Amino acid sequence: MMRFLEKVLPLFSWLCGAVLVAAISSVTGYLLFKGLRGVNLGLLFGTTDPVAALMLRQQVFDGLFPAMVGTLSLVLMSVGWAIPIGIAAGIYLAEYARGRTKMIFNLLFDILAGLPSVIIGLFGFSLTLFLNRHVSEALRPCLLISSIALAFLVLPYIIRTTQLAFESLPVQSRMTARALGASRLQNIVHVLLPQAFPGISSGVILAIGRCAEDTIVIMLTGVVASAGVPRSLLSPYEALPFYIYYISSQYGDQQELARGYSAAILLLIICLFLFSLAFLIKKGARYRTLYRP
Amino acid sequence: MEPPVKIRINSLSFCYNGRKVLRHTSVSFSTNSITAIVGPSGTGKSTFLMTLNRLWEELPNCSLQGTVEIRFNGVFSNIYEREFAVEKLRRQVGMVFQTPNPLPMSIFKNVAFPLELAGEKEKDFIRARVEEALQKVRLWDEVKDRLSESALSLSGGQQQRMCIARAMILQPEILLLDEPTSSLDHTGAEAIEQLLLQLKQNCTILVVSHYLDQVKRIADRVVELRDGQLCSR
Amino acid sequence: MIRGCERAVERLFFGAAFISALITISIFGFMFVFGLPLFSGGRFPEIMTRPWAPHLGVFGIYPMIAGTFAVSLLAMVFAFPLSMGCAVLISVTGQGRLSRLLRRTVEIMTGMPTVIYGFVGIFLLIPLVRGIFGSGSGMCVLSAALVLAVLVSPTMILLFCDSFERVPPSYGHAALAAGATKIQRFLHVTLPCAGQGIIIAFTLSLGRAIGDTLIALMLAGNGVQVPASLFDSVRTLTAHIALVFAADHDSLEFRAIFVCGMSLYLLTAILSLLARRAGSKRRQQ
Amino acid sequence: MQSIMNPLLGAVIFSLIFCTSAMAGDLDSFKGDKGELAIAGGTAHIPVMKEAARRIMTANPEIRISIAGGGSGAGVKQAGEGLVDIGNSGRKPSDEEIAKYGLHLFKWAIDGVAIIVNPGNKVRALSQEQVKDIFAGRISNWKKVGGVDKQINLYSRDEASSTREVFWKTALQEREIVANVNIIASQGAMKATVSQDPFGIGYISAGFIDESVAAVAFDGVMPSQQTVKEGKYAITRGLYSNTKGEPVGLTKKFLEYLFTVEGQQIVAEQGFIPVQ
Repeated sequence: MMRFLEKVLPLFSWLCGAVLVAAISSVTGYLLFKGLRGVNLGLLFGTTDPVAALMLRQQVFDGLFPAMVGTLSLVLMSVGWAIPIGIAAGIYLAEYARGRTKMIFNLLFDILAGLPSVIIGLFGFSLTLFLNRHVSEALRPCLLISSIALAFLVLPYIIRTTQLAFESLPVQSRMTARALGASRLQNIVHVLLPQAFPGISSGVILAIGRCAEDTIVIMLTGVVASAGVPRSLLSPYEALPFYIYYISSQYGDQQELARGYSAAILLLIICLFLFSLAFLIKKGARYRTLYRP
Repeated sequence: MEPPVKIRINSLSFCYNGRKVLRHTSVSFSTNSITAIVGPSGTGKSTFLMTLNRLWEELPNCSLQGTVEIRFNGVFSNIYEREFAVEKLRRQVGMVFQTPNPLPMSIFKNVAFPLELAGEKEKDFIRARVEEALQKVRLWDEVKDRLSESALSLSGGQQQRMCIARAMILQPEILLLDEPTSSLDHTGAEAIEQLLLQLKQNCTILVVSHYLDQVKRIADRVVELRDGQLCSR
Repeated sequence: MIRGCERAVERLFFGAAFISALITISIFGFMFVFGLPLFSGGRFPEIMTRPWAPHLGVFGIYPMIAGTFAVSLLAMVFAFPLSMGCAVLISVTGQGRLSRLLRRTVEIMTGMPTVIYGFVGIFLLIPLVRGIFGSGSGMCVLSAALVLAVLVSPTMILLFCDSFERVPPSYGHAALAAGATKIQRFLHVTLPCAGQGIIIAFTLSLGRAIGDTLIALMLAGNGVQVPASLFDSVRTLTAHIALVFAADHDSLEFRAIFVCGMSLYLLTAILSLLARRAGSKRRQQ
Repeated sequence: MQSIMNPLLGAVIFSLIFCTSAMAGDLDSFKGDKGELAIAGGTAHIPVMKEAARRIMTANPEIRISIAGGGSGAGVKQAGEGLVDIGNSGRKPSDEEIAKYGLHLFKWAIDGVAIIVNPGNKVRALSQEQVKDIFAGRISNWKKVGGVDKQINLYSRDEASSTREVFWKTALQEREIVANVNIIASQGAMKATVSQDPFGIGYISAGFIDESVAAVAFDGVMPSQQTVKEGKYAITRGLYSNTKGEPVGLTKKFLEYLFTVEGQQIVAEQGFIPVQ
């Protein structure tokens, strides 16, 4: 049996590598083949004048501009919620929590990290219902609700990268400043945080990427097919990944479908750029974060 | 005349990772002297040093009973008393580790760091004290032109001397050293020995060491850690 | 003064961790409270075992549970050997530049947006599956599982590689010194020692496959039935939530998706716990 | 239910009769207005809503109109819950829903539900019995209804769809739909799917039919604007917009706009039968 395995393993591994590379290149190749021609300024602004659209003087009806603005504001807001809470929680876990407390927090954050996005979306949706009924009629599925729900989704990423960045600092560098009379907080602020910074920032970038690509959470909490550039936190909005999903199921004609392909290329570029950046800063950041054993 | 006692340890027990490092041991150390602590490796000499500045509290799975009294301004106080501020203690009890541990900052910032932690803001004062400390460890001439370079660019011996300067900048009354020369070559080690002899003028020094000849050269007194007890040799 | 500040900041940090933990718990709380009307009167077993027929007043989620397992397990059947092969290629059989290149590709693949896999799946894979296998619409267990396998593989590969690297090199040196080839060293030393790591990778990837919504929603057909073949249209728990969440908020139909949510929550939580247990076992070794 | 909207309709008709210079004037009512309007629900309504919103927002950029799908069920419920201002439905909301939420209904178009197949499929006519048998799974091969020897791939809509409800009630006479049917979440998706599946059969709003799919005659009648209008085609329904309580402000103006000459023209352009 082992003999056979020894013989077959190299061939098998090469085969698997080939299959994987074939799969990924057919996905990207197909997208590029179908949509590259459509990637131009008209994709973003349609027939509207780009300058007028950027100044928000004119609305764009047949371009991706509103979706891009929607995705951008969504990302900024959700990461804005998640960063302070996530980093603080990560520091608490790495530097303060001990024993049973730490165990329970670790356990809960493992669970949070593993929750399917549709559950976070459903939670956001039922939260909206709850608030709409008991707090204010004005609260409807909107940018604000989506960003909060998305913040829940990426919170474990930021907590885990922060925690990991702190915990993997050598014991010695932790003790040095303490031996010199630094308080716990001084040690964190002056010594540990600067050293943990690359790890944390790669986590933040991963969180941005995750916010930019998520479709399900926003689908349940406020993204719509057509809304223009969002004017307020309480208004519905468009988003790039949802646009792609929407086109894939609702396209009316070939022209619209072609725009879907181009939008997919755009999203692909954005996400791959973010992930390469995160990997450049910290190798292996993503899988160790999400799946911290 | 016997110099006055600086550190008084009473029935101290210390447990680390389930292992009893100290068992109801009592010992005292006199002011402005060098005491060498020797003993087989793995008996917990380093962790013993940490009981004197409470640094063990940063390690997991440790427990301690007994008292450690240190004389500050002529009065003995138990450093494990509730109201004793641990940061203040550590500013009075300097510590140098086995391997040089510069922080990832400039040389100047490294040495000035404890002062800044203590809340010192006067720039000129800091500058003067950094120079003084570096002079004391005889590093000033070597680094005075490159104070803003990273401390990591120094050689091992230089790094260790810088670490001593850093530990000395608050002018502690006690200095703990954990095999300070073990990662250095012969010349580096000799420079540090010289330095210690000079520092003992106004500092109580405890040094963990492996090298018997080194111990003979510098120590006023040798204490052995064996079976959880500290006894003079 | 400084003491007080120190204490206050620690409280603040604790507060942040506490809020995050509270979110985790309250998500479950919401699922439970909203799903409550379906639990009263001992209807729980009924929900888990009956079919879904809202017009007849039957709100069982059994077909969706079966669908979830069919799609995710089949995806794992594809993904596990594929990932193992690629991981071996990266850490054992591949050489220098090529293995680095493959690793980089895999790392970047972890960042592919799910919706893009779904999009390409609809227009490239579905017609292909329909064409090759002749019958059916192409939207089926097989299509969803294939795409899902590509989706979860990169993470699984990296986790495998990680678990191989964790095996102390001295073990491998011992084998090599005894005259073993690189492949023998891998099969006889590395692989047995990486056991817990492989379990971790498998459980976490399975959790991801179960939790994925978009691929199943776009490619599995969403038919409510217990699949009898690879070419049957199925609906997963996740897709069911996405399809039904717009129903009347007081109806049992709407309540039923919270039962789905709760089942998913428990399922993924159990997988996370299993992975954690394997992790602590590995640390003990 | 017409009685609820009588005053409004009356006003609209009145203005239609006396307003001869219609086109430019229909958007005048939005002048100086600002605010947001959220619309959700039936996917058949989306093209009309989009076009109307586009014209209104071009004329007055201060107005924001967002349009989401979700299906008729979602439209009725979300409007009733106050989550959106206008909830669209491809069926008349039930008396129970109207009473519960205090809905006001506005039926601005009539639509047929057409059975569609891939243009490559030769089958162009089915009887009601055949349709029932196909969707019940008793006929599972195109050969039995005059096509090629291939399995029939069934496509149906999700539970929140009113197209499904109308189709199920009228065409299938509330018979069982077989379990292995594929579920599609919107009109557009249905068209897209059937246009790609040479052996598929599904049903969509007649307004959505174009050259990418082929309509099938139902009991001998082809679905078209003409046959729907004349009542010859059997599977028809109204397209409704619903509000919770009496519509006011922007909501009211938007609904009024749908009943103007320009609004009804949009309805016709998108392939539906205007009510006027």
